[in-house]
Amino acid sequence: MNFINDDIFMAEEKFEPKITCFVCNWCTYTGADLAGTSRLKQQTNARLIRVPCTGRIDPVFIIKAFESGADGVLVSGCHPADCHYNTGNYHARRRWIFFRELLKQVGIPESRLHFSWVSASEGKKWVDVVNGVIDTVRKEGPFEDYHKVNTEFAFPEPEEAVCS
Amino acid sequence: MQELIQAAQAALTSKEAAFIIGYALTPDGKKTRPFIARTPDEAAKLVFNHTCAHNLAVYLTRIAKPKEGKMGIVAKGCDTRAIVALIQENKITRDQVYIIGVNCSGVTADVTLPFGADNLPSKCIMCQVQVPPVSDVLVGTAAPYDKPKDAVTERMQLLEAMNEHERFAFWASEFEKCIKCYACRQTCPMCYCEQCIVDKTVPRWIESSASLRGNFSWNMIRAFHLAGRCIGCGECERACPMDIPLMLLNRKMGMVAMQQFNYRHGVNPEEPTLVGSYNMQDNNEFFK
Amino acid sequence: MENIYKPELVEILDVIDETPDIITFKLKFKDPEYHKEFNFLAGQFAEYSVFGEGECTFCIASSPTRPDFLECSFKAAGKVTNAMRRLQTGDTMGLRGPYGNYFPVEEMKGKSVVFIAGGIGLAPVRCVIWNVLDLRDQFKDVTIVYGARSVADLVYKRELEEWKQMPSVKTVVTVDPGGETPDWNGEIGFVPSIVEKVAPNAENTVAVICGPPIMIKYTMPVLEKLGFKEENVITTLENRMKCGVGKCGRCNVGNVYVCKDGPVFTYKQLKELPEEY
Amino acid sequence: MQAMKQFITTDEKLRQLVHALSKNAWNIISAGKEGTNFIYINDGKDLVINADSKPTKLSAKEFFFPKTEPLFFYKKNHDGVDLLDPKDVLRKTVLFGVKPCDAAAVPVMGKVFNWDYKDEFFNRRVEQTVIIGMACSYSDVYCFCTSTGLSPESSKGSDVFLKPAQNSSYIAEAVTPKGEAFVVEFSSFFDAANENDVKLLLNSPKGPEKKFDANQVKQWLDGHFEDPLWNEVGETCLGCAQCAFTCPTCHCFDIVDESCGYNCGRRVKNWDGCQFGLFTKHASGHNPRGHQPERYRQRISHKFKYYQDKFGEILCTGCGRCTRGCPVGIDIAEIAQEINKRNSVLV
Amino acid sequence: MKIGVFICYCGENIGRTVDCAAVAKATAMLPGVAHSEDYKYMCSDPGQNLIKQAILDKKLDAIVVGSCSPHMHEKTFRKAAAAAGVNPYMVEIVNLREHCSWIHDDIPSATKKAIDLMRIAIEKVKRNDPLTPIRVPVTKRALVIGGGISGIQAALDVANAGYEVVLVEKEPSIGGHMSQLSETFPTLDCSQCILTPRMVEVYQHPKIKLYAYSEVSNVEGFIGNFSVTIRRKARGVRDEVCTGCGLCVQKCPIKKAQNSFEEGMAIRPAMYVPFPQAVPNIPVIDREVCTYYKNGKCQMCKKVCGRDAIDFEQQDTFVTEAIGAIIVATGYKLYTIDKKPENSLIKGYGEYGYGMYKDVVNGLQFERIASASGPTNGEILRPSDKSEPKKIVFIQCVGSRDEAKGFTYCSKICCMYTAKHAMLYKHKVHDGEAYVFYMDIRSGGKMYEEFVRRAIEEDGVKYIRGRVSKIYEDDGKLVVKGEDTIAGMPVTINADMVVLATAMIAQSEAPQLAQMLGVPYDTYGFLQEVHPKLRPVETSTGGIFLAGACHSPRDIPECVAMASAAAAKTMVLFGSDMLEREPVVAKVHADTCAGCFYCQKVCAYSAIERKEIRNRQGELIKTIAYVNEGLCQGCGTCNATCPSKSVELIGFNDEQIFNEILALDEVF
Ligand SMILES: Cc1cc2nc3c(=O)[nH]c(=O)nc-3n(C[C@H](O)[C@H](O)[C@H](O)COP(=O)(O)OP(=O)(O)OC[C@H]3O[C@@H](n4cnc5c(N)ncnc54)[C@H](O)[C@@H]3O)c2cc1C
Ligand SMILES: Cc1cc2nc3c(=O)[nH]c(=O)nc-3n(C[C@H](O)[C@H](O)[C@H](O)COP(=O)(O)OP(=O)(O)OC[C@H]3O[C@@H](n4cnc5c(N)ncnc54)[C@H](O)[C@@H]3O)c2cc1C
Ligand code: SF4
Ligand code: SF4
Ligand code: SF4
Ligand code: SF4
Ligand code: SF4
Ligand code: SF4
Repeated sequence: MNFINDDIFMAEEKFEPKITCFVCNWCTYTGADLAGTSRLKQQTNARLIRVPCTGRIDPVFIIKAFESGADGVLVSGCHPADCHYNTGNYHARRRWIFFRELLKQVGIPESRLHFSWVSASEGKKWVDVVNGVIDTVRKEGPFEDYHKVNTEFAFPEPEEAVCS
Repeated sequence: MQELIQAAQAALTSKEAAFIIGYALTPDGKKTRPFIARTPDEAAKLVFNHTCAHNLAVYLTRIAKPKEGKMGIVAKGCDTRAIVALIQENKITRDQVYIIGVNCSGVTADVTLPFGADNLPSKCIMCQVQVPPVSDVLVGTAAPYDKPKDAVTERMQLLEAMNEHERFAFWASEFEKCIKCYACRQTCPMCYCEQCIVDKTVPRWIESSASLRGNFSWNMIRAFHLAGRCIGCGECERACPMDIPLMLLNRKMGMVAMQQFNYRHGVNPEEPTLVGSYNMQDNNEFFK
Repeated sequence: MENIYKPELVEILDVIDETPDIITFKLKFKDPEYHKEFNFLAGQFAEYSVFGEGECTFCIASSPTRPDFLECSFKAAGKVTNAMRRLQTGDTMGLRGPYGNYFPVEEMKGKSVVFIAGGIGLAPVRCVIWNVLDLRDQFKDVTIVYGARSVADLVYKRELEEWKQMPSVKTVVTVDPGGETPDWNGEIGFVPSIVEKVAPNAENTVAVICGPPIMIKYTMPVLEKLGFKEENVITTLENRMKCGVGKCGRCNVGNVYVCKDGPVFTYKQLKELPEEY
Repeated sequence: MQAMKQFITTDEKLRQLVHALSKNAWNIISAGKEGTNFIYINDGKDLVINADSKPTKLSAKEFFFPKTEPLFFYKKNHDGVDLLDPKDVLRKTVLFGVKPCDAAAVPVMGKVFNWDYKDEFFNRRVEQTVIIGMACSYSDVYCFCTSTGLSPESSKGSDVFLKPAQNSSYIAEAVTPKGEAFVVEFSSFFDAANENDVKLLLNSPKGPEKKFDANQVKQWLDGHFEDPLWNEVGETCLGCAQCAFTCPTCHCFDIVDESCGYNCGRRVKNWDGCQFGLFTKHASGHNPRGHQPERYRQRISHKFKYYQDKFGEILCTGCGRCTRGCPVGIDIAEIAQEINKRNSVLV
Repeated sequence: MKIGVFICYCGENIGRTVDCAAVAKATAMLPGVAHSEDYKYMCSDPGQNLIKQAILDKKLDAIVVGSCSPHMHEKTFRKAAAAAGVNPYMVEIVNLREHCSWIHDDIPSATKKAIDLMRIAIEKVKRNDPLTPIRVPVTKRALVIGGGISGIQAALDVANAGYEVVLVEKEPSIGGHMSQLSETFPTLDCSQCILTPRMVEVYQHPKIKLYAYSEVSNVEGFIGNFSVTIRRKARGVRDEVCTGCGLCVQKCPIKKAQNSFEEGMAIRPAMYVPFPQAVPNIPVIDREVCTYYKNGKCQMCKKVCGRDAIDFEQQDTFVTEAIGAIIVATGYKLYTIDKKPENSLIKGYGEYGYGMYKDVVNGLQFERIASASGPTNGEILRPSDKSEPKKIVFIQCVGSRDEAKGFTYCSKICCMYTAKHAMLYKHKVHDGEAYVFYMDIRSGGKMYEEFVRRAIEEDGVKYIRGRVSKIYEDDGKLVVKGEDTIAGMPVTINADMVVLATAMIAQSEAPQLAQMLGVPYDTYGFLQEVHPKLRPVETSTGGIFLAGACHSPRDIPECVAMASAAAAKTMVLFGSDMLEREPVVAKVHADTCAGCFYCQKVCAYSAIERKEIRNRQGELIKTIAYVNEGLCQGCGTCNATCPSKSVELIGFNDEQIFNEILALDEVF
């Protein structure tokens, strides 16, 4: 992809964390919209995937995000009792209580997976959360442990393979 | 033994049960294995001894439910937890099973070695249900036995003492071995889905290849799907040909259920399951 | 190293919607040399790839007598077939083959042929039909009986019309009772009974039959009654297969590998096999 | 007197051989210290040569037919797809101390991978590998190599075959030309054996008792596709397929595509097993082997009948792994025995 | 699949920080993208035309627009796509403005992020299904539950708009609490006088079907299509023949039953009409006290009834009504404070002696005492000895705003009705002294503050800021011990009577009703609206609306306003014949569902039902989950919970999200 300025890729030398965010449509996504409308500046490392409700977020999403090279994952939705779908976030929360402990048990540190409740009015909070997560993960460095798990899947460099 | 056979024969004769899932000796007479008796004659082959480690409840969802009569099953105290759990999860109803409860004096971890304190599976060391809490008929005697320290508990502590990278490396070396045979799943009484998430192809969330990545996701998700549901029978670990210490994950999930929700699955058929219910007061601390 | 699992790339030349869930692809190898050298016989199948989704098996539905392109018709049934449904003209697929045995077209020469097909079962039969029609003078009577659940489920509608117009072929198309539309001018009724009505004399005749198991089950006795010998009734099997070349171990019926020893079997052969298809 | 060339070597020399091999960039594989699995080693002191050891949990087949093997890589781009062959990383490999039941499986499996179409993935690995087999003096209730036409001293499948002799020495036979070339290449570790050396050989291990007659099993299978036996033996099978996965001869596989990143990925060949319900399930939902007993019949029939019909070999070497690991104690030898019994009643 | 990509500059808004041309160029290279372009204002008419033209020219199947938040223009672009023949659900919007250009400064990294976001959406749109909105017919009949002023108002509004209404009231008569009030603040008009005509209007309205003495026993279905079963409790009197002459009531020999309408301060016969203006005016037999039901004797009523309307054997009957919308107006009840409520953390106010001393009454009892039709015919007499109280103490906030002993919320109306009570007292007992203990006065509302001031300034009611700690009886007087927090000293008043303004609380059956309706309720049992500001009368279950005090403590004007609002919402729903909904609903794969019903447990909308799968012989093969599209709101919680991934949310299905995640598997 050399059509844009090559500098972007040169700058890559310095570690910049990849953060995948799963956010609910009604609160956090809208909160992030508000942050935008308020022109609150954020670091550029986060990529949002919008789902209707935190209840929709399956732990496999998070595993897949790590498999796809994320250095950190952020899950965010409506505050308890504010869920657009009444109870989706309660069920989600219960899910995470287990899943977090499971990840800890297999050695995936808490610094890689973050949770927040950000309402549609909390544009400022969203910015703080995102920047906080990015900073934390940047400090931790690349998620080498999991990247190693992925290496077997690395697409071979053309020179390594016998091209057909 | 006679007591067990009589109970089974009575149930079959009275058509109370259409068949009895129990244990029979292997031809060498040294071990036992699952056996399904359909006639009183066949029921005469049923036995119960220290080698009856299998949790037969797994068959309750694998064998077609008979039209007449109930499914009879020989169950140790620990096995009845699986039965209750299946009732809690709508897989069976209490009146579809006829439980021949056996008072148990412990089973062996390795069937080729003699029974004794150094050959006990974790479930027997932790056991609190030598007498089955639910049954339709109760047979046998529950003799006390020596309970040594539990190896799983000790390994849990070792794991706890490690830092994250060490722990990750530990699991990487364990999961590396996994061959994706799914013996852990097939032997689990609580793994009854007709299509497991690994078999789902659209999309394939969990890679079916036995590479480290797929193995990580498989083993994590397997444990997660059993979080709050695992009844701790240890069959998965026993079946795993690669000796992956799956109980270290299952036990952890069980501990979360106990510590945060004071909940044990498969104890009370009326109790709502942990997954699928919620409490407004659930731990909220980890949310920013 | 020769890699028997690596497909050749093909380009989709055309996408034809046959029914709401059956689609025909017209394909051509991207490498023109390879295309020129690619030979197959009627009845053989190939493994088709959608990269990132996987592979699946279809018979080659076009006739070897028309080598400009290959065709396959598929029903959206699962992962790969549904992914194929999203593909379009110009997209790239993979193809390896041809595999398996084929219809004994050489042996059928000089005889009469009756083709009996139901639903998407016309796909494997279509290649022989065109094969026979393209060499029309080498065969005696040719009869085609084709049925589907409803008018909407009929595949190759244009070709059915074409065959109907041909004086040298007797073509009977039928739909199950209730599946007809107001302007339907074909037969109404199940395939077995239509076969009983229109089948040619069994003497020196080969029957090629393909379709849903239930149709085959009820047509066989009819053919027997009409005097067809088991070795003159030919059908195909569709066991699940992955490799297509006799390695992956799942398509066997007893000790016969459908991918290597099949997919074309005479009814006589089938009867000798254990019922595992 | 001997058709085969015999050499003598010692424990010490074999360890040095490991050292030499590793310097020459060979892959060296031996059973691990605990003996539960084969591992890669680099150092002579990690070499485990033990005739008494229990068979490893996984058989040696993973080195010829890995549990997961990339077939090729693809990359989708705007105009089409690029295909790339997997990186050729195969190095010369030596497998140490393989038991006869493992080694014999290699030529047996070779048949299916080479009829008509040749699976070069398998062949290449076999070509690159020198199998140093070793006589086996282990035997437990699960072993039955003697019933499958093998023995604790059978050198089938090995390139070089070791038999223990006194004073930690071994008599090595070069079984195949490849084996011979290997011994020649590393001749400093192998001395030609003279008659006196051969006398040092330890007594031949007895091996397990013969449990059944494989021919009779086949005979019975020829006529009993439908039989109540199948339900009896298959009903309690849980379909976990650990039997197939640990088996040295089971060769079924699945082919799937997996992503390696955005719009690129690989197609891999993964072990599969006939005991899985999904193994034969058609996309339409129809399943020719819809029930566990039918799948169990396939397992037995494939091993003792179909493979023999097709390739003239039994697809079982009697290692006993399937039974050793079966969570519900299903015993293949016992079933063969039972079939034997029924067959003799018939005769 | 042919995808078109359109990148909007949004004037300068996006273009300033995102190199839109570069994004368009980069996305053009992606597999599946057949067209890519950038434009200054995509949402403008020329921008939309550009999209339409590209769809037609390049035969596109799907489009991805990089612009502002989907919450802004998703509809616009869907419409544009539809106009050119592309299914509107084959459109994805990428938020390049709020989520990218506006929050970043650095052009290269913002551009890179924009490309990533585009890639995510392109991968998603490849797996989108062409969907059609779900359309369901609407039954244009409303159900109103509860016949208090709120229910009455709502029923009349809907009926006057020309739609049929079914009104269900659990008591023998409609009217609710308002029928018990004496006069109403702030105008002091007579409650009965303004209520009775409305009750009669309900009774006579041709479009209103009234089921009094009835309860809703089952609700099935979904918005526009409810099926409601109503239990009609047996009165013992056949309403179709009874003329309401009241002879039976007069002749009934059992006279000593507690009169609940009079809040226990009077008695009534076993055969009774709750109050003279009752609608319908048909008596009911109180089976608890009637001697016939107790020992089979008497039958006096039957003997005197000229119409043979008495039917002792009458059973409860059930009717089922087809309903399109439901208005819940079940009102409130008063907090009983004499004892600790069951299953409650609330401690109660034993120290105030309610229930122990006859002359300690609650607000409703005082309403009855002050009412011209009440037990004292409107004279203020204390219950114990029927003497005129010369010193009366009113205590506010009994149970309200009291976390320790009651509820944290403010009951909102007590300040007003206490002022009203004190005023009524002063108007009737001119030489009496009235004291009010209060925490602070909340009198927001038109003419409300003036009303309170009038009580203090014109009628000389003495307001004491502080809490009462204890009340006990001494020598025929009620000794009220409290604290004057302004003066900072304890006060003791020897009163003749005490009136407690106890909290308005939710009906005790409210939670059960809410569960039956699938409507959430708060920790106090008040029913919950969807959005406290923007959708105050709607519930999260489509087609169910709230009116009046069942939602929270309210006074009559608020109740009436809310009832009219709920009626308006109902009428909006009834305005169209078909309902259209986003087709984002869950769907179960029948072949793989294991029937664990975890999905059912997590669905907040009871949208998951059980379906039995039978073979041709009719034998049960398995029971699986099934999604009722009408109820499903599309949250996807079931999807994430299902272990076998057998239930999927259309529009956000696993394959789409899987590929969105995969699209990020490249160096950011
Ligand atoms: C010799 C031969 C010739 C054939 N010729 C033809 C032919 O000409 N035309 C033709 O149409 N077919 C033909 N077939 C059949 C064809 O091979 C199969 O239909 C095809 O392989 C299906 O592949 P798939 O990947 O789409 O299905 P798979 O994905 O492999 O489907 C497998 C299973 O997954 C399930 N499944 C699918 N999607 C989902 C989902 N979203 N969620 C949960 N479960 C799901 C299905 O129910 C099915 O049981 C032939 C087969 C053979 C052996
Ligand atoms: C002491 C006191 C004095 C007050 N004075 C004034 C005043 O002066 N001015 C003023 O504006 N407000 C006053 N109010 C407030 C007023 O009473 C309420 O605002 C009003 O009555 C609420 O009306 P509603 O219809 O919402 O509820 P309610 O009047 O409670 O009516 C609810 C109706 O629903 C019925 N119902 C309940 N559950 C069911 C069920 N499950 N099925 C069927 N029917 C059911 C009940 O029987 C009842 O008829 C006073 C309140 C009190 C306590
Ligand atoms: S996960 Fe393992 S221990 Fe838990 S119930 Fe299943 S088999 Fe038993
Ligand atoms: S049993 Fe062990 S090896 Fe097999 S899939 Fe489970 S964890 Fe992996
Ligand atoms: S290991 Fe045992 S239970 Fe598992 S598939 Fe094999 S025979 Fe069946
Ligand atoms: S079938 Fe069993 S005994 Fe035979 S080779 Fe395989 S694992 Fe060994
Ligand atoms: S959670 Fe999944 S498997 Fe369980 S009942 Fe629901 S759809 Fe079926
Ligand atoms: S998507 Fe939400 S509302 Fe719909 S069925 Fe699933 S859980 Fe219920």
